[in-house]
Amino acid sequence: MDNTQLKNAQDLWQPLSKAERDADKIVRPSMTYWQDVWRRLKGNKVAMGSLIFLVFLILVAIFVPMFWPYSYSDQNLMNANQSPTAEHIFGTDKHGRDLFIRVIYGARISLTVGIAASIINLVVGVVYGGISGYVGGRTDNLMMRIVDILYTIPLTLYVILLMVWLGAGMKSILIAIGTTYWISMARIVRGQILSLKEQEYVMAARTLGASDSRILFKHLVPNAMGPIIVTMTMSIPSAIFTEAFLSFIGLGVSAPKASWGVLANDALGSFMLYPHHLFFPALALSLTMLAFNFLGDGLRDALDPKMRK
Amino acid sequence: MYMSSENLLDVKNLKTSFFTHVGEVKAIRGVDFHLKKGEAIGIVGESGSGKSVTSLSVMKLLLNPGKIIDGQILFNGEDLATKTDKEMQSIRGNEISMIFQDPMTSLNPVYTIGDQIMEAIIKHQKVSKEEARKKAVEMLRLVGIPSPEKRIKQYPHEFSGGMRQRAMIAMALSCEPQLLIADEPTTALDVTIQAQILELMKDLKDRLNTSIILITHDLGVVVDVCSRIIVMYGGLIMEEGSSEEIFYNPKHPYTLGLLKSIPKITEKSDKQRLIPIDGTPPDLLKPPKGCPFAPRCDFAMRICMEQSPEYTQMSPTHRSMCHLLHPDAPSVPEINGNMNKEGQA
Amino acid sequence: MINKDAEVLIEVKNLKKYFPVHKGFFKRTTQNVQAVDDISFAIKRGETLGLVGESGCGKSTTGRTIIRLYEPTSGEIIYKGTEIGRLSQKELKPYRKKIQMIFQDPYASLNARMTVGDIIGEPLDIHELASGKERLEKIHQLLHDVGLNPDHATRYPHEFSGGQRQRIGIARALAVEPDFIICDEPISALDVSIQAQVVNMLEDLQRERNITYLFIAHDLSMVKHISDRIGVMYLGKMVELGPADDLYNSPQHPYTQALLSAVPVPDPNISKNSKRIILTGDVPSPMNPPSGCRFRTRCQYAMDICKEQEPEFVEIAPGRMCACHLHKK
Amino acid sequence: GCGGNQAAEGDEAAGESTEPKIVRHNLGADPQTIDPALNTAVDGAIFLVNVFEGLCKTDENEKAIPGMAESWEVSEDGLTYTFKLRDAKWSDGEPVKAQDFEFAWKRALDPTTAAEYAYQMYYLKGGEAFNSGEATIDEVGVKAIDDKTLEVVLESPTPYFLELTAFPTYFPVRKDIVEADPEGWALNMETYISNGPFKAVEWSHNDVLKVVKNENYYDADSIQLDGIDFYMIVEESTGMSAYESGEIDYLEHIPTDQIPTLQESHEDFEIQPYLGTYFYVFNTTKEPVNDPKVRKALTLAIDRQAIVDVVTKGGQKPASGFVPSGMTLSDGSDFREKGGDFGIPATANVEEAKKLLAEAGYPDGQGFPTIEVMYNTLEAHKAIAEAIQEMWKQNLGINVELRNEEWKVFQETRTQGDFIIARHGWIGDYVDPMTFLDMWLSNSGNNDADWFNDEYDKLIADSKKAEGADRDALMLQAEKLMMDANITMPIYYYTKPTLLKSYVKGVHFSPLGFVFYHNATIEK
Amino acid sequence: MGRYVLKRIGSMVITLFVITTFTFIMMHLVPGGPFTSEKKLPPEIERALAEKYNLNDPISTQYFDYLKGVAQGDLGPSFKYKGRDVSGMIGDYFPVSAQLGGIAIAVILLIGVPIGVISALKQGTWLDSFVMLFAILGVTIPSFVLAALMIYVFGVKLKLLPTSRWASPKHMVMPVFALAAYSVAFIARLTRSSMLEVIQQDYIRTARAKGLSEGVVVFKHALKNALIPIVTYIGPMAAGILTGSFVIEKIFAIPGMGRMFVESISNRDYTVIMGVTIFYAAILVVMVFVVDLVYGVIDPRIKIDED
Ligand SMILES: Nc1ncnc2c1ncn2[C@@H]1O[C@H](COP(=O)(O)OP(=O)(O)OP(=O)(O)O)[C@@H](O)[C@H]1O
Ligand SMILES: Nc1ncnc2c1ncn2[C@@H]1O[C@H](COP(=O)(O)OP(=O)(O)OP(=O)(O)O)[C@@H](O)[C@H]1O
Ligand SMILES: [Mg+2]
Ligand SMILES: [Mg+2]
Repeated sequence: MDNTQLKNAQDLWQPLSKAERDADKIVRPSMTYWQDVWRRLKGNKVAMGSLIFLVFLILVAIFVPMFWPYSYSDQNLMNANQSPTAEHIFGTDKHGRDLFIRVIYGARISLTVGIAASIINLVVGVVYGGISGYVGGRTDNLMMRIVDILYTIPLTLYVILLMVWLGAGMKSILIAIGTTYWISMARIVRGQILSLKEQEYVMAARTLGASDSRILFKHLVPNAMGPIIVTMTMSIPSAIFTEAFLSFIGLGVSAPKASWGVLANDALGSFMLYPHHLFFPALALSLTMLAFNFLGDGLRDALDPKMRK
Repeated sequence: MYMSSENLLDVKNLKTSFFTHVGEVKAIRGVDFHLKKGEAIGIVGESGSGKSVTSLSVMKLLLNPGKIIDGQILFNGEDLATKTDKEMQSIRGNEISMIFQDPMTSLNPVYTIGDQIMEAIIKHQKVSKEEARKKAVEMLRLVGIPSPEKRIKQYPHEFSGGMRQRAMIAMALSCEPQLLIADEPTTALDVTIQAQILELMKDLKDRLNTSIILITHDLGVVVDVCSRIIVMYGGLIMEEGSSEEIFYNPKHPYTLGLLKSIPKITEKSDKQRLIPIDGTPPDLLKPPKGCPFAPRCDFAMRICMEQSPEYTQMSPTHRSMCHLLHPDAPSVPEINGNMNKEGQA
Repeated sequence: MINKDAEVLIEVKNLKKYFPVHKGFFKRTTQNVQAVDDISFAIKRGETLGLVGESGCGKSTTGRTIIRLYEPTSGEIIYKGTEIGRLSQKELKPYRKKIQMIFQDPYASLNARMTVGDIIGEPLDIHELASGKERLEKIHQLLHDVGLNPDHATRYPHEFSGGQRQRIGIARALAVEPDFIICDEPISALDVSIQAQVVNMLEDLQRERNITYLFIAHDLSMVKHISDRIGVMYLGKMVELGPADDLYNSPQHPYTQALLSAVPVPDPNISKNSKRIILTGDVPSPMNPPSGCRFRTRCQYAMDICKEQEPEFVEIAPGRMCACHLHKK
Repeated sequence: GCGGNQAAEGDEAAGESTEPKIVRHNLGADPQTIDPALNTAVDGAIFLVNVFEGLCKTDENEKAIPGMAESWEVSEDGLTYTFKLRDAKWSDGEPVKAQDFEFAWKRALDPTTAAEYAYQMYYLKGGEAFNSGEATIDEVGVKAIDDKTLEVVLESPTPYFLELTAFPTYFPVRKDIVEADPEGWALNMETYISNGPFKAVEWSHNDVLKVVKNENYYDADSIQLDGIDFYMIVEESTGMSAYESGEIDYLEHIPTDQIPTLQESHEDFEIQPYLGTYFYVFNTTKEPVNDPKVRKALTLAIDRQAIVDVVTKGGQKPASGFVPSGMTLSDGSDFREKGGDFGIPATANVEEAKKLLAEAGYPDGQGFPTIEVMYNTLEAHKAIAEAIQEMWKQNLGINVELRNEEWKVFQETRTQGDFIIARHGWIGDYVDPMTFLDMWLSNSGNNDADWFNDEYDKLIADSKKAEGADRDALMLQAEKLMMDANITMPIYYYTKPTLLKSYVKGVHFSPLGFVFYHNATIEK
Repeated sequence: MGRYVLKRIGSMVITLFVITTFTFIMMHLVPGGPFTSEKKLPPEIERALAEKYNLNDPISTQYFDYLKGVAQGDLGPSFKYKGRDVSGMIGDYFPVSAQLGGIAIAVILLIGVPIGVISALKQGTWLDSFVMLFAILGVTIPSFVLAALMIYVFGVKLKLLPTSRWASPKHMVMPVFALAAYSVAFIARLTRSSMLEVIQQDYIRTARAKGLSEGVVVFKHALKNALIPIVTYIGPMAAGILTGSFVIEKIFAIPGMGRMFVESISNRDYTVIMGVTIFYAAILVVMVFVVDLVYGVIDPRIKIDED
């Protein structure tokens, strides 16, 4: 014990009132759920880095084409297949188009496809899987057999049909991906809901008179968010490559517009000669995917209030 | 203070922390206690007071962010704290066994009960599979499981809660350990099954001279089995003493609070309100610099918030960590007087 | 304390709840778990009925069937003279306001991803009892009523101790201003000091609002402390029912006797002198309960008749019921 | 870090003279059939011409020379051919008889055989009628007079008939073998009896088809190879890698982008002629290309030279007429040279194009609707379409959109006329301009331009009756008519870039795409 | 158990029937037929072909005839590959795909699972981050790019491995790896997350408390419990991999069934499309069933014959 304490020793032995005892309790600022999620996310450096990268990429995809000296379609056949130079920082493609702006433009398509597909996937997959798992029994069995069937029917046939009926374009791509991409999500959500629905908080909600849809979407789905987010982030790259496949069948955006998947596909035949044709789209894609995965991991943690402190 | 040579276990100034991503959780902040051969002690305290972490530290079974940061754990005179994982493997299950808090989840669901008991026997006693099986059957019979030859082939989910708990005990005892740590072995059980298990533990202690650490927050259970009791709070030992000393002559407001909050089944129906301890346990991320119990203590003084109290030894077995026991402190009848009349009766 | 002439609030008549076990090609029901098998009792307004028994004997099932989380197999559930055992979920909605439940596990029964405010606000939303500012005020009032701070509304369940969580569960149940609350082991998961907090609060609420409780627990001292009457269940059957003190002082059924003797007494002197009746044998399966008296396989007084005939649940003294052949005169 | 080239040498294809001389040829896709009557594809035909032999063979100038037939006589009216067969043997040692030809040809025409290429035999009298069930088998104009004499009667005089007999559909098959197992004989290499320089010994589907020298071939002594392995590597880049790593000796589907470098630096690289035209077809019934001026403007506005140099890169020639070069007239001159270029330059004639477009009512492209150009999904077609799109945009100020469709869907769309401008390509079946010209007949199923012109029909009909210079003139006139109508926009004439290991010598390529190993050898 | 199997087989047959029907309908809705070609066939030839392959019958008749054939084990003749029948083609190509797929599955399990286990045990270390970075890349880089890169490096530049065909063990290295890469990455991630969960379970602590060595704890006690999600993923994946990957088979010129299937769609080879779809669907439903059975073996709590 040091002197200062000894001086007012008498004081030290004074009983404390209740208010005094409570005085040093830590009071946490009050915030809404989303403020809280955001705050937790901000604390995660990798996730924030990824988010910044993605936002930056989206801004670049929106704004750079506005002032870039070349457009995605400007050809200069005499200038074809150049390696990266100061003028064309990613080099040029076989039509002498600026590869940089094509990759940037590709981001518009691929990101739209990736994000939109994962949103459709999220909505359809979660609702379908959620209902299947929640209702259970025969409905579940039937719904899961339908999923098996959808999983088995040849995708190519289906996509050709779509192409014939709907024609090419973004809308068709989204419909094609939207109608087939939610299957694994549905399976996973169903599995989660099956195990979650026996939880006591569900019973509690039921005793309060909560409707089934309220229980499903307010209680169960938020608690299955972890696997949902992982599935979502993992599905983005395959959606982007499926878009390339769809473009191949004729469903995709029409040339000379090109997504990353299409750029990578087209570059494959000549990557030994012009590796940059493959490298830049593949790099853009990989970086984006890493960012989505890290952001997804961060978001999963942030959405879980237990990680708060 | 103690003759450490007699002691089977001697824990000195144990400090254990969890290094989580939000900071260091100081779960155990300097715990000393000892245990003689054939002795049973109880550790009581609120949820989160560090009971399980203490026992896991002794076993050196802390999960990843957890680390023993200071102190000695002398077992038969050897310091477990400095032992490697490999060295611990021959001690665990062999010389020290543990029954875990939750019997429902502590058995591996994908192996049969027999497999799981035999595993330890084969590992430590170097016997054949057949002998191990016999031993396992015998152990199950010993803990009172009917037709153990059949039961040994069943999976944990085919056992009732009480049976699982007993299987855990059989497993823990199969290598005749010198020390048994039972972490809340009966919380999940109803009273009749609880009674069976307590009976069994007492029996083993008497027959095999096993030392037992019994961790619980149910004071009735402790009294039943143990001769000495340690009361923990906020990662520290608040009070330690024989069961009589703790029950009839508690010297810490926390112990007092615990005792007051239990209803007596013997009481008559002129219902009295129960007397709970208000408030919540301290946040071990930022442990209070004073007495951890001070914010909830009815007798708290300014010093309690400032400074951690020292132990005061009341008898060779009884010590308590409270500023009220300091000569300068104002006298509080509940603590300073012998308030419990029954104790003298 | 209880008005002897108070109206009967809820009455259960011959309640049965069997859980089917499906097997086979056409999903035929081959076996039943007789979780609750023909039990009857009534609870008066403002009364607390304790329900005790071994793990798995059907206590929770009884509670959950009364609140219609499970469909009763047969029997009646009469709330204020209305049979609610057969109502559809829709017709049941008004009764959801009157009958509430507090769950055993304060960790599992609160949705970890909702703020406390939303948890307590949910019944208000469902029954459209309040919205906007009024809703917020109501939530704050409820938090205050259960001894929590209105600030806590924006926090999450995991930030609270077990006792505080149980209070949140209670506040949620109180939000709809129920007459009747089923407490399914509300304190088993809590440690002693916190148990006391919760029990005190339940008692206070009962006093203030004249709430009726069905209190399920296996901690007999606590049940005895809170209950006016206690029912003892064994393997889906009610074996004894009577006023708390009487039942404790002179248990009539052999199972009740065993149960009481097993209660550990937190007092070294008493503990050392007490004698226990240790039950031998395992709990029989509710899928094929023993013939006759279900307790006979573990009963030290078992007689031949116990095997052949099921004892009736009869009044053996004023206000005391028991199902045992030993009391047949 | 490894021994580079040396390693490969030592590996499998060590150049010892004792090694069997086997050429490893990449065929691409697995042949859908190797039954001569049923085959329709070039890959199958490449195989067939090496294992079978028809009445005639073709020389380097694609003119008929004796094959199974030692000699022949043609009647005055040019309708009856009498072939005298030489003493040749099947690979199992049986003699080749005139009956085998009669059987094979009638079989190809038999509707129950359902041969897709039966129409290649419609030149025979009664052939089409028999094939459509309107005549009996006996009415077909082919007959074995005796074992060594075959008499053939044609529907009308056909100057290129002798060359046709070298075409796989006309190859003989063994009656006894085929009748024993009409479906399966060509799948089992035991029963696959042939009469050419090589015989098949092993067919592992989608992997390899192996042939070895046929010792029973009448000219076996001049065959120097021990065999050919036909591999089936579909993916172009894999084929390229396999070639570079020395796993195959011959490759013909070469990734476009590699061609310029190969052309510069690779001694194995060679561009072979290939009888075909790559063009866009206009739907002459649809706005705005129903206006011939618009079609002409579009035709003139593209820089064909740039397309072949930068985009296709395979040494293709810019196309200025529909019929490709490589087909001679009766006087020995080239049809294409005689036919002229119809004012279509190799590079764009922007001025003329603009003028025409203005005349059509779209000065500087103003008011020109956005139209769709269709192509079937393939990287190469896309690249050309993109280049043309940009040329039209820059030169004419018009915007077109590109649309691709899956191959079969695309064909349906094009047949049904559901397009404005569509990509097209035509490969000759035989070396005569007629194989290109008759597709624009009013009754032709291939007239996707929906262009019906009586005068054209008459010119073609007349030319079929005519001979020599008359015939030449009629055909030239017909092409001019069709080109002046601008129903197509020719882009380039096909070529076949190939890679052949320099140690393989004496391989012959035909402009129909066939590869002959009759005189080939390996010199290491 | 026997009854359960019967019941499952019943539901498999129904599922197969529905798949067959849908595929049949879609196949006929898609434009273009087996004999559509650049050079249009004269009408009489088309008629003869239609006659030969019964394409003149009403669709419903074709459908029921087909079903009849299938019921008798006859998948019909290929329309494009003259003289070959679908069963024979499957017999030719499936063994190759199955061999490639089988090896790939072995590789996936032998690499993916241990990687996942190790990174779970070393959670938070550089090893963990490194492995998981590769796992994400493995999912990001499509197999065709990987295959092309490998062919270039190991086939063309280093000349270590043959670039194409399916002949010797050497030929198998690259295709197997290209085929396995994605699933190795996926399985590694799956195993890791599942192991992380299991490793925290109380019974793992119990196993350690028994004094068992770390190897026994991890591979005997933890892994078996972590297998359920892995098995769930492997079932459908195995069906897909065993029946052949179009991309891999095409790039490496391997005579497998995946290539045959995609080609049959471009060819509109109706019977082949149907035959392979049925074959694939049958393998899939069997796999899903096997997964359910394996559940029961791995985890005795899962009772498959009570659903
Ligand atoms: N893995 C962990 N990470 C962080 N903190 C932990 C971890 N495990 C335990 N703790 C902290 O250590 C403290 C002591 O926990 P311990 O489990 O010993 O409590 P206990 O006394 O056994 O409680 P109970 O009665 O609930 O079992 C608690 O505050 C707890 O939050
Ligand atoms: N949903 C269900 N399906 C099938 N059986 C059930 C179900 N719920 C409960 N049971 C069975 O019914 C019997 C009674 O269960 P219940 O949960 O009511 O017991 P309890 O008295 O509350 O026990 P505890 O004290 O352990 O909570 C048990 O045998 C249980 O296995
Ligand atoms: Mg604990
Ligand atoms: Mg219960």
